[in-house]
Amino acid sequence: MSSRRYILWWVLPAAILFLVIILIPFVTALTFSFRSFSFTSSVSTGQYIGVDNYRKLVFDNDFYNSFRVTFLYLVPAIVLQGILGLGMALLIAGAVRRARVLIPIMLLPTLLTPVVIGLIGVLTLNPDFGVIGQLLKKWGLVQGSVLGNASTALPAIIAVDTYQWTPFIAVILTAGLLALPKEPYEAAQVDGANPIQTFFRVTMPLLWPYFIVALLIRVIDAFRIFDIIWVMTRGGPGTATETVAVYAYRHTFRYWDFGYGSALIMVIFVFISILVEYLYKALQRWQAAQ
Amino acid sequence: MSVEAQTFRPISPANKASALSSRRLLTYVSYLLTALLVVLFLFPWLWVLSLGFKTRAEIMSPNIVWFWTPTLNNYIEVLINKGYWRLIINSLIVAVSAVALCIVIGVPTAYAFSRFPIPGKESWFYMILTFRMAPAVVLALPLYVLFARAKLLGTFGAPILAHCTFTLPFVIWLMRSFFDDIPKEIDAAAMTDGYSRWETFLYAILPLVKSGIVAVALFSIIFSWNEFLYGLILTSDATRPVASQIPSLIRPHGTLWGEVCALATTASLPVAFLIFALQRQLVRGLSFGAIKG
Amino acid sequence: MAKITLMNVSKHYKGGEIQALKDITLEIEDGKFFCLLGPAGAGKTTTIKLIAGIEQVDSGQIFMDDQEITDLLPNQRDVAVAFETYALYPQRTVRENLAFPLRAPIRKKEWSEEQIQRRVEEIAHLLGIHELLDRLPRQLSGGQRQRVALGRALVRKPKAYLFDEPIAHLDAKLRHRMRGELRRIQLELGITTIYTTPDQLEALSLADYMAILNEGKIEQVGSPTEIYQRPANVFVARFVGDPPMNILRSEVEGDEISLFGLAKLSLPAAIRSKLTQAEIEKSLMVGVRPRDIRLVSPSSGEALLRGQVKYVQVLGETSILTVTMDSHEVRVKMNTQDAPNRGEAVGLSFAVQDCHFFNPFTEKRLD
Amino acid sequence: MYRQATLWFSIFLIGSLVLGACAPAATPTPETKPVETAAEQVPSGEWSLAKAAEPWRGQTLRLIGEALPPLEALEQLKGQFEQITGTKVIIEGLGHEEAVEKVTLDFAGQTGVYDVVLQPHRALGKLVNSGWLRPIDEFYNNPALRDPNFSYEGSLLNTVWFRETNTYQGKVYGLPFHFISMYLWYRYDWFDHPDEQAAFKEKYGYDLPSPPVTWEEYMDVAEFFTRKAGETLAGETLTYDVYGHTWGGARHVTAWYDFLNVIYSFGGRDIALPDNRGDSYGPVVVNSPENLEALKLIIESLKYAPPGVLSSTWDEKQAAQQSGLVAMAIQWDDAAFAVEDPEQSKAAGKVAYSGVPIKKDKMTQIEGWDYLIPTSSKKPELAWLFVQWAMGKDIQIAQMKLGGQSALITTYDDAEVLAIPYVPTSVYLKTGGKTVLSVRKVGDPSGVGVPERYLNAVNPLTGDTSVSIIAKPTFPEEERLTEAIILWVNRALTGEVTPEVALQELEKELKSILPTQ
Amino acid sequence: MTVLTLKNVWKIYEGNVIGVEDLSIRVEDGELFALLGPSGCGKSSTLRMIAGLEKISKGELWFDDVLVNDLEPRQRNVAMVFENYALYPYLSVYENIAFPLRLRGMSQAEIDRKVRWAADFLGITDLLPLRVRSLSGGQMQAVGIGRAIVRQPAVLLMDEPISHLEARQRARMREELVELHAQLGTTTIYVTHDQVEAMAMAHRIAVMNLGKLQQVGTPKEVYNQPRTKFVGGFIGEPPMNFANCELSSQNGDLFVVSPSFKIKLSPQAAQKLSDYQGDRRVQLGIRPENISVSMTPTDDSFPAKVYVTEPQGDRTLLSVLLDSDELFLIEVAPDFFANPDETVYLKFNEPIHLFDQVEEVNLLY
Repeated sequence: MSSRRYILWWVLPAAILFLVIILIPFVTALTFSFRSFSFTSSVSTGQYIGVDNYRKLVFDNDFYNSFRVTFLYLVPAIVLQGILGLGMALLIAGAVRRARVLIPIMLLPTLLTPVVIGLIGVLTLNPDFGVIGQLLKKWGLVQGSVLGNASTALPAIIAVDTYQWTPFIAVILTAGLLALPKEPYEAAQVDGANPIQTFFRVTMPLLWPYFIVALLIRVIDAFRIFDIIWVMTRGGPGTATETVAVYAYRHTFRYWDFGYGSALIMVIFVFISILVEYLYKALQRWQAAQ
Repeated sequence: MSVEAQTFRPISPANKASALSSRRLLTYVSYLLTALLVVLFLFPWLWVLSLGFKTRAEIMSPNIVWFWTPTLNNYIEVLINKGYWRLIINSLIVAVSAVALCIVIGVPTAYAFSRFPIPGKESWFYMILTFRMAPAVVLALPLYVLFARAKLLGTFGAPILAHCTFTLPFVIWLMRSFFDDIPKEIDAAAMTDGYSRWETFLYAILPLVKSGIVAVALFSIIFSWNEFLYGLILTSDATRPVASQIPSLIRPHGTLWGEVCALATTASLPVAFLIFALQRQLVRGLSFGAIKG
Repeated sequence: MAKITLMNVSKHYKGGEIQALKDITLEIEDGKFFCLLGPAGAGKTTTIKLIAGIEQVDSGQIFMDDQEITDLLPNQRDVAVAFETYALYPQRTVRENLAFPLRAPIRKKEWSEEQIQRRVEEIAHLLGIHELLDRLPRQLSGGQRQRVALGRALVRKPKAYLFDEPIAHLDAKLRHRMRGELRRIQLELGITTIYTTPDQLEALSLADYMAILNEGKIEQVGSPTEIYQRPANVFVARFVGDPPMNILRSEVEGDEISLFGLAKLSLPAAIRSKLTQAEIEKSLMVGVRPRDIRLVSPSSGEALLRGQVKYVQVLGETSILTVTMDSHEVRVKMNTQDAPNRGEAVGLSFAVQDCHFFNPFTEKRLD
Repeated sequence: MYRQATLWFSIFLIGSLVLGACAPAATPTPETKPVETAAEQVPSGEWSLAKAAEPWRGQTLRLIGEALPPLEALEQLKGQFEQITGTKVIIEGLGHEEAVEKVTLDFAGQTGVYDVVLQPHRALGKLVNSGWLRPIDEFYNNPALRDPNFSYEGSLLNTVWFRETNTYQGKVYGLPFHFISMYLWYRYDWFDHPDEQAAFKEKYGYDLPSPPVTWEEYMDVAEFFTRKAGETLAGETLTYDVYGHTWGGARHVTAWYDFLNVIYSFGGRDIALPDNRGDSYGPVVVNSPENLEALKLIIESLKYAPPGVLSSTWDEKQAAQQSGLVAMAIQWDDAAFAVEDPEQSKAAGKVAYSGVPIKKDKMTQIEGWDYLIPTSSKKPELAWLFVQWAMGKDIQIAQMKLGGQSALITTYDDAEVLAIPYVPTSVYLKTGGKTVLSVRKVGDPSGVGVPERYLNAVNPLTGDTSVSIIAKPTFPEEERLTEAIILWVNRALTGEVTPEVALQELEKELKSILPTQ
Repeated sequence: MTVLTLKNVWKIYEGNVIGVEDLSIRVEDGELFALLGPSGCGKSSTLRMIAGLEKISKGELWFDDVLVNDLEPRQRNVAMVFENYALYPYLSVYENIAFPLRLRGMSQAEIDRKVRWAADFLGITDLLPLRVRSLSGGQMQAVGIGRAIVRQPAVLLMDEPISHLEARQRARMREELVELHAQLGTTTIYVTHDQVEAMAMAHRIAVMNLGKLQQVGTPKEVYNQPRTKFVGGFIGEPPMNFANCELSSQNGDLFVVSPSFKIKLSPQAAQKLSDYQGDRRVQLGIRPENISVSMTPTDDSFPAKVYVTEPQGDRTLLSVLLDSDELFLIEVAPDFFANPDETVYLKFNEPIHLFDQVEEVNLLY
């Protein structure tokens, strides 16, 4: 159609908004990363220092640690949430009538803001005052403080994150399950698949795109969200729970080092965009294959 | 064939009975598991709810208090005395306006992405998706300066626009896939029926993605509702959303747990209500087959 | 009502990889029923879309009467389209679907609500879907949906109707009826109609004249009779007529031709002269319609070819036999009563004047 | 795929060069404009707030601070100011970190939204160095703006404290909102219980120290009061485990304060601040034998702390005190009101207050929150008038009663203030051991007063009973130092590294942060 | 090899909607049996009950001497070809065909051998590595069939397997399916709504309508001797024409009378109707090829008005409107031509069929 010249009008408002609230600030932040720009340094003057911030970053072991921690957090969290979410979705989708009532209930944890979820985590996991912490102590599962122990702090955060986000994944997967085509199931039944085979050979492959969407959203969030961790452990004990988001937050909002903080985030940003692009492409390939 | 012979031997009546009862057993087990999951995910929430009716002494007791006389003090203190009920209204204003703005702006854009031969379309689209993850930490200062210059600080405009940074990409991303799922013939039909492109979009296509829009809006509202950093730094006390105010209840002389819980549970109610009211649309919207990306 | 002209129209898809239409020039006369016949992927739907303005030509021009419409938007062209995929508005009832074109903002003044309702009822009755008016498309069967799609086009009186396989999904009986109805409506209204179908029977039944499209090219344009009786090439010959025309590769031996090396047939003089013109010396393609072949006793002298019945397909009054000889297959259409059984040996006979001769290289008709 | 990511990155790179010019100046350097006072000349007649504020009638003043009870007092009382001046005052209360974040961003953006900001005094270096704070002398010395009845000379509890918390490199930048110190809190009902005294004597061979004034005593007492559920404590059978003390063990600022208490007491320092001034850089001395000994003691003491100690911040510490989980703790005096609040505390009325135990020094650390006036404020004079008003006696007393810690001497004339159990100890510490409002003897059931044992304890450093006042850094790098110390102390406490390694690494890190080393 | 028996099978859906009513059929071993009927007639429900995809509400289903009512589909050893192919979209052609074998944990070598055999048999060896998405309808169908035959099932079920193909392709697939069945010899039940398909392929056809079985018979039987009006109308292309008539006896002869015509029945027909006690109003059915048309009136002919003519190459279809406003389709010679609204004269030739107005059964059967 000769609507080509009208295309601009369709996208213009969004383009302007996008430019103003995302692109310009982002580019501004990028310029920070080439400056020495910190309020907590008596020698920082905001001058252009080229790639010094990036050079510093290359030798920053804590930065590498934060990447390691991010993956230690991300991978089990996503696996756990995927499995639990799937289980939940299977149960919900087992009968649509049940699903209707359950979905708002299931989403309740998602509606508590991350700060609150983190706070509740801190409170309930406390071995002295918290209901879960006391049970863990009583059962002898954890000696001492869950969040004060490097080996249990990250699992605890994963658990809290899982509590908040599993329902979200479950809702996406439920939607996926409800939308799955009937035919391959019938084919599989006739082909002789028992329920377990049906699940692994039919349901799972068909549901994969939904998994990838959930994965995509969660991966992005895992690199963005710092509130839960900040409230629960501030990256501690030691740096056992210091993810890249927490690390970047610390540099930007604790040290007020916008130069280094921005450089950190730019690197993270490039990293995630590659990761997301990979996932997104995988998703598209998958759809193309269907 | 031997393999078939093994697999398909005739089944004796006894086997049949057990097969039937095992199916029934499976149903019961699935009911049980569902109940268990509901409890597992509802319990902490209910626990939080219960803490809102406890005093600090009861909350921070070395022995867990299971039975107590509920107090409304936390609710009265935080909602009325501190006046934080206004913050819930603020949250509603911010979340609903941001989402509404992004829907109004983003949906036509998503449609354009789905239908028009935009040069470099996929790259643009991917870029939008990528910026969904631009961390608030990095955008906060530039946005603060920007909004200060635009005299938006202290108005609802600031948090609303800031929430668009993640809502707009989300809306465009998901809505595009909804549109992609609608056959282009529908557009073609409406246009040959005498409708202009815009009229086609309004009258023929939009009604189709209604529940999709509801689902996207609900999720966006949840994200917006939970957003913390922008809501904190780009607002004044008159415009601050509730999520960003909660840390003010963490005090050096002790976190006001009762008030935190009272506020958090109260604050989640409007959205819970929304979801409850729109659940049918939500499920329909999500199972559009569209959130596949 | 309008004359529609396509001038050197080409269209590519997927960034130029797939050519859907190759330099098509067509003139569809005012008030005629024009059929576009061709297999899937021939470019029929593309042609419809280009005329409707749903897609843009890569090169070439489209005219409606004398006005060029190549760059006009669909809503500026005043054509009504019935889509093969129905393209119904899923959230609207049948009634609303049918009323949708009349409610377009540009027609606000033309149609009052009362007129709209009356027109919708009228069309619904015509198509036999008046009982379905308050249903949603998803509650309808494929055939019912297709009738709604057709109704949505017929509800208006545009300059041209564009029907893209509009009755393909109806059951056989209804298809018969709808075919008749469409022909009648067109005759009464006299609106230029372009109708695509992969079904040669449909095209033959309906068209004032027709074009056969294959891989984006026009193979032949003409009246149904012309096309059936004088197919321009092997493709048309095989495509029009059911079962398809038997094409027999044959050797030229002087004045005669040898079929599979099994039988000899003397060549008509007209063909012979063509042969020399076309510099064909050795081989030739001979086409015989299954209806034109008679079954004779294999031992009789009449039998040109002898073979064995491989399949018998009973189609009611008639049956179709597949007769094999060596590795060749010939189909014969005959009355069921006289049909032999599977496996029987039979002889085949046909008259040389019923044969069609084609150039074996260009596959074009010789006479 | 990688190519596309790098493509985007380079697009930004180019864009950044173009837009770089539009970006805000990295360090805004606004010169401190002379105050254009509407009433420059000395007013005729008596000074009054109403008259001084006349030019700003109808204007709005914005204040931001941490949402603490004293701020709530301000909120309740601001009506008086509004009524007198005809202005409107908006007070924004946020969380501790959020208040800092928001103020810093507001300053960095030079938006001028806030006229008065409340900030921890340790941020002074950052704020002054960035040119964001206006010295208050120009108001203080302007007769048109200065209330003749107000003076920060001679009216405050301690001038050293004032210098530390409100001045930076010789200039006064603010007035104290909060003047706070840490003290040892203990359950005197347990300490003074005859059964416990007898049992202690039997076990340790000396009288139960009530309170402990040395770290050795502290450790003994901590061990002594650590009991299991079912055991008896002060004549009652315990339904839950009780611990000797509690500590801030999480990676949180609490750990830093708690750590400083011990090293200062041991005679150690993190940075050797010249002249005990926070705004002067000194050598890093964190890896000292004293500090190592102190750190080891802390680690040792965790045995007698609740299991949650390694994730505990001031909230858990406070809760441990309020719920009767611990016998003692070292805590801020502005948090004590919550322990004395029977609504939220089972320990209310059962607590007495002493100083941090002594090793080589009898000391207290300095801390405070300030009223500050930003350079970006468009009505600094009004801001000053408000701050000055807030320093008025009535306001200070009202804040004090809600849990604040006033710096003003006159606040402590008030009988009700004097009856607050923690006040005498607070004042004693803040005046360096000079002012004793009341004394508490062992067995005194009121619990009010400076414990006699602590009062009489000799400061090994000075040979008398005075209390040393130890400054902490306030130069811009302060926040980084704090975070580094928190991290390495936390690592040592959790056993991730040995105390020796922790201090070595810490020393290295602190040196890398300070510009002078 | 299996004989399949349905005994008084019912399918009753929620809300008492009857899908299949009291159906009894016996399908012989190795037979190619078609279930024919319009959409919603219960043929697919029947097939799905045989497959085990739907529960049998009442009645018995036997595979040889095993009652399979309560067996899961996987326990029945049936294979099914689905109307919409129902391929596994995420698998390659190879894996789609291998799917049933993998479920049985067969060795890779064995699977490979069988898949290649099936692919070779269907001539789709080239397609094996492809994704099913990239296939054409016909190819997908072939894959669906490959998946069904690869494990040599006891019963092969086909649900409208070629209905989505183009006419030309459909004609070819018909032959190939017959060939396939001839080679496999598996008992096959074939569901279709296309009578041409059923006629062309099946050994026997069960015609169903509205959940009820109308007639079972060979293609010739159902064509020539339709037991009900429905069968008469459903089978045959172009379809049988019907006209409302009355029986009347005059002078011992039996006539069929309508506003448009009056026909004397043959003695044999009259004989069959001799003990008919039902309504005098009947429906006359006559196939298009059994009507002769002339432009001038002749004996026994009656007039009708031309509605449209449809030349179809080797024949022309003529629609005429009778005086009774009934539309008749007639097959005439290809060179026949008449203008719309022109009057022509019709004559009915034997055989004609008469159907009861109410029961709609063939009175001459």
